[in-house]
Amino acid sequence: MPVTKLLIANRGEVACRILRTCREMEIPTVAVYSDSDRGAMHVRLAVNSYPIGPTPSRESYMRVDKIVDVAKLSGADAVHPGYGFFAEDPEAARKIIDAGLTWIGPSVEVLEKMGDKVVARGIAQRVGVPVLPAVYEVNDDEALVAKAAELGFPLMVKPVLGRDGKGMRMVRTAGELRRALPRVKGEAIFSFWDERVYLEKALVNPHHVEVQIAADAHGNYVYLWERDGSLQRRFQQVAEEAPSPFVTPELRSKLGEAALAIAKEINYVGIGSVEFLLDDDKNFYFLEMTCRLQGGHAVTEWITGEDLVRWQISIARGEKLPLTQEQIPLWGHAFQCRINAEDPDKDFAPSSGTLNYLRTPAGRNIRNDSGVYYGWEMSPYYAPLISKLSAWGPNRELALARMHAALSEYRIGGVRNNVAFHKALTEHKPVLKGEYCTNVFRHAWWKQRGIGPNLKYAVAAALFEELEMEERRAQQPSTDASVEAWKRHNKINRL
Amino acid sequence: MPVTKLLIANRGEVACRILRTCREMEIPTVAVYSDSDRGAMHVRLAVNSYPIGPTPSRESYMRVDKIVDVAKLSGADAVHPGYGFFAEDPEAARKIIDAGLTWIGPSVEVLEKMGDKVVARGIAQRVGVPVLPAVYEVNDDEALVAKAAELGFPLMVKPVLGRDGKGMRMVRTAGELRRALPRVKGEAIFSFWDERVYLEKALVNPHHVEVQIAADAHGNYVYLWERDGSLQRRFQQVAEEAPSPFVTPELRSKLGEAALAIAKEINYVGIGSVEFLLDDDKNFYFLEMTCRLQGGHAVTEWITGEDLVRWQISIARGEKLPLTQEQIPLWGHAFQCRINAEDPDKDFAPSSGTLNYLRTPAGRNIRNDSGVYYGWEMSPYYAPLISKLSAWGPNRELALARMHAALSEYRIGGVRNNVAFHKALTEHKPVLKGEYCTNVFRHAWWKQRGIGPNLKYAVAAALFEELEMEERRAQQPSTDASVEAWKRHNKINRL
Amino acid sequence: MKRTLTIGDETHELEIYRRRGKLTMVWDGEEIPLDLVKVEPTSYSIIMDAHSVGVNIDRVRTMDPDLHGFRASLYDGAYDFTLQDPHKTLLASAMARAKQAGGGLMKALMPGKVLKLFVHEGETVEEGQPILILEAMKMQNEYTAPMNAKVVKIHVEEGMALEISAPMVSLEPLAAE
Amino acid sequence: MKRTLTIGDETHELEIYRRRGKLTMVWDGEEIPLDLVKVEPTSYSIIMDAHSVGVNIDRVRTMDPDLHGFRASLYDGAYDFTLQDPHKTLLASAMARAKQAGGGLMKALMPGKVLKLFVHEGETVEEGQPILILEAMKMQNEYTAPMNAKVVKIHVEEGMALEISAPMVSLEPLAAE
Repeated sequence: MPVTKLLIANRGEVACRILRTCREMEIPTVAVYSDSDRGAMHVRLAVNSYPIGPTPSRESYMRVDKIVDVAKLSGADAVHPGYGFFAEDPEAARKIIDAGLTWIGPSVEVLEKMGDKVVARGIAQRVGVPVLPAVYEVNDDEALVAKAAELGFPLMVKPVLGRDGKGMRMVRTAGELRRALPRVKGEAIFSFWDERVYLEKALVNPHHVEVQIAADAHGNYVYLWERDGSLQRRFQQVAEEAPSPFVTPELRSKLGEAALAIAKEINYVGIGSVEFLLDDDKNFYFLEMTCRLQGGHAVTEWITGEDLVRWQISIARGEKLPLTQEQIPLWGHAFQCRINAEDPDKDFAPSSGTLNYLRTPAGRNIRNDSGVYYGWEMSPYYAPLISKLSAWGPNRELALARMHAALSEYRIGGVRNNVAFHKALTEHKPVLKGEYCTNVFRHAWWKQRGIGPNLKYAVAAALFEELEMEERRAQQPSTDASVEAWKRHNKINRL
Repeated sequence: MPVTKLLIANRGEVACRILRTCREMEIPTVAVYSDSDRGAMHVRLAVNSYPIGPTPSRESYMRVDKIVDVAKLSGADAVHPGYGFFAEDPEAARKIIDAGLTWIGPSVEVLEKMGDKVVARGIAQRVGVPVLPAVYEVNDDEALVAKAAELGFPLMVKPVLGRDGKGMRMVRTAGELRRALPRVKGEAIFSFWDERVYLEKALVNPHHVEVQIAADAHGNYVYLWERDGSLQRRFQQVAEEAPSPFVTPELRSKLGEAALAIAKEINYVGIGSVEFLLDDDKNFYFLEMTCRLQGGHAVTEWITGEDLVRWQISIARGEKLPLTQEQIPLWGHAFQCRINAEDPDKDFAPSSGTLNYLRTPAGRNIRNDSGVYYGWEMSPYYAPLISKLSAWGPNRELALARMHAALSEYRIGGVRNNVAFHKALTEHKPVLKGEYCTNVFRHAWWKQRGIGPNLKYAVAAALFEELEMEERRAQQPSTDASVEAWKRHNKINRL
Repeated sequence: MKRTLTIGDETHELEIYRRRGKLTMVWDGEEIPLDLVKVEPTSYSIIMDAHSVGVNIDRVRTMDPDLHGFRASLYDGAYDFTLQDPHKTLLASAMARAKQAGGGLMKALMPGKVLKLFVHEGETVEEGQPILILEAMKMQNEYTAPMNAKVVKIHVEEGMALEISAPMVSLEPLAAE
Repeated sequence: MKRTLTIGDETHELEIYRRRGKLTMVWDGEEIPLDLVKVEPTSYSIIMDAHSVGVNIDRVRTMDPDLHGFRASLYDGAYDFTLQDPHKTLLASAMARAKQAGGGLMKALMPGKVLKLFVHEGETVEEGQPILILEAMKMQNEYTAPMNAKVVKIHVEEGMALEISAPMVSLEPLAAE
């Protein structure tokens, strides 16, 4: 399938990241933008840019029909969905393909199968990959509560057509389950137009590990090692690393082979991630498959030296994988932090506003994938991602030290952000030791206790701003005639 | 020797680069600054900062006595000279060491020996490494002209105590030599307080290749492959890459072994580069040794994954080298461009002024080492370096494509710069093919011919600025009283 | 210039002044030489006690316009605090006291010069209506009526210099309707 | 608004206007819709003909204050050019012609209103000395004496509206000493 001009049906950091590969491959790019994204970085970096509607993504970035129109208008012959939006929606993929465009992603059939988490479990079981005990035959609340007792608590309630952690909840008692069911179903309908849920046995201290796989149209399959995605909050990853400090070389091959068995069973073509939960004894269980480029792919790119978007494009073109399994490098260690405009001290509430200062880290083996710039207005309509900061080192210790140093350089003005939170993360003992699981954020250990040691410096700068303001004020003449002017400029004391 | 607090006796990009390693190693840093560098990036990034005098570097950065004073004052127990300034000056090293400080660099004896290029040639010859025929016994002009005839033209006239390409000239006839001698001697006295020169046979289409070596105090020696430094103009490198596209694996080991033989002969401890000239038949000749961190070290760091400043510090501490020769990786390919404030269309004349815009490239495997920031004033007193931009790829083709894409993203306002020149370089056939030698810039093939295809875009933005200015002007009242104000603001047509 | 710093439960009395181009910060009475330059639009490089620290300042809106809110970002995290002109604090609390006491005599709360008089004797004024402007400490201090009242007597005229506590205007409170 | 573009040996006649918030650029007579936003202090995002191009503008000083110098940086390199108000070009060349002809009658070079008259009849003026200001096209156009001369006759008064070529001031050149 041709990819001679690529439409990127996304925005922000991932759109910029895809754009950069296209620049290297000399493929012209087409960006799309909603009303509030006219000045966005992805629009500025693209060769062509087209408006696709109002700010809410359901009226712009999610509108496959508009994307197809822009593709026709611009002469693009391929569409990359990025991640999020309609990246894993089989209907969207079908519409793109039916319009005669190359879809950069797995087939409609694969998206349909893996989109249904119950079907996906069945596929894993069919090829002998373990799954956690589950209940999915019934959807009636009371029947589910009754079955839950057989399964045993704690357990997870999940939408059957769920993805990206949306709607998932953990419950510890029948009462919690009863209260959770209507909520999960409600969210499932809102997000996925389907109210079916299922129950799955929850592990106590699980490790979340995902294996990156790639497959071409010629029956070649490889895995590009795993990422550890256990550093998550509410089933959303806040940081990731590769390789996983919990995975031994033997386990690595087992996980890789299990991932490929599933991919082969469904004739997967493209890149994707097979996700597993691991218990403390290193038993692993298939969780689901993410059928797109992942938000954590940078760490895989660091340790392999490969460009996964280039792989996606070359697979879509019908080319063979560039490397065999034996040729895939495992080079050092990489860590990634998701830098968000949010307040870690207030339950990570998103923060919007203008980025009135931005100093991004630089230097050796630092990568900052971003879709923002100095002066950009963070919109409350989209994910509050400022950048994905990743660091590589020849070993885990050096990768972490480099990330820690990079975070010290990162300075963001105008919005609350989680840079200090990530810095605390890279100082957190379990993280330094590589001994953490998905419950790492259960207690808010990162909250600043007391006032930092540099208070005098912090205050000196503010005090200086006050002085400058007073000095400017003092330079103005204080005649009778100026009273009105003072009033106008609010430089008057009202007593 | 202890390195518990490190004074960085340098400025700009290299000071920031050293600082970043110290941050990772949790070594507190001491920066020094001249009068015009109070707000410089290295001052902002350091833990402690001290003024050391007026802007001209001979009155500040070159003043070893002031550096020693600051070390005492700040409690620093080690000094890193960076490159340039007094990095290779044995007298400076002696003063630092005599003050009881750890000198991050090779010994005074090594600096003395290798600083005298004639002595260095002798050392190479002693261990069987070929050198080019030369004349160094005499310093009288006419005697040199007479000897030159025996040697044959073209040949190089070089200061005996020269370094960094300073003063060197190529001559093709006896007349050129006669005219060159007083100039080279003059520059030699000015820069190195020594008027001795020597003549060395010049190769016709030479390749400049330097081998990175490292040695600890325990007698361990390794080489970290070579860099190709042939992309040079007036003996100054403008770009470099590693490994060299001209060097075969067999030649690589030969060069490495030759470099180590020289290092062992002088009991070298530290990191350094042994420089060779290669002719078209891949015969190599020892040129000189650079006894410090090199400006091109980033490409070596990319292909080995190692941090050479960390190596320097650990060697100075008396630790053993972290890797044996067999463990040194050779991973992919890296390319570096030196981004300067200069005008490539006007013989690379330096440009000074305020950096009123700065967008640096980002993304996968891009490294931008810089000491400037948006709003920084480029001083005519220092090297006009804006940044060293390097890119890595799993192979040479991808590294170059990545560099090319990165250069397209790089945008600098306020000063003339060589970004477009470097972009042309990464499109230049001999560079793409890896078939170039040091004469690559003999013809100015990079000069823009005619007007680019995006003239309308370029002009539209300027036209819009004019429109906005007119609109602001139109809003002002045009009463008689305002005439004077208009005059003041130069908004009057003088006919 | 003086400011009261409030951060968390702490307050500190600060002062900053510039003499012959050199800045000094006074922190609860302790003088600290301050080497500070603005390096980027909201970013400062500070060298204090030889320590070099970069500080990025965000202004944070507060409910009280006299309370200046700041968020300073440093390498070790962010600091949220407010700075307030202690004179204003003083004046505001004095005014609040005067108002609560319901007294009819407006006095100068600090030494200054009467810049503008807005009322004349016999006039009735509403609560919050401007009475006069007293220039003091390089600030224009607008005195407003603390209640609905009648202006009984004016003790000053424009341009007059006043000592602290000098009587300015006598008011007779009007009964609420 | 019109401008004359000069780049290398090329010149183009340009115009830009804003109607109902939409920008149009006219390039040698061809109308081109222009979608342009300022994204950073000196940086613009332009979408023209669906092509998205980022342009960074540096102003470059020129000898002639009416000649606005620019350096525009794009992904494909930098463009150096000047923009000039064609009216000014016209006026300047007309003035130059008038000066060369040595004619003693100053005429209005475009329709406008006399804003200010600096001389009176019988006065002697030096070359370059301001004679009057004529407001035209939203600009204050200052007419200066093209040579050392005596003001023989003034044909206008302040506030008077003039047609193009209306006589303004008659000068009698003084012989060079």
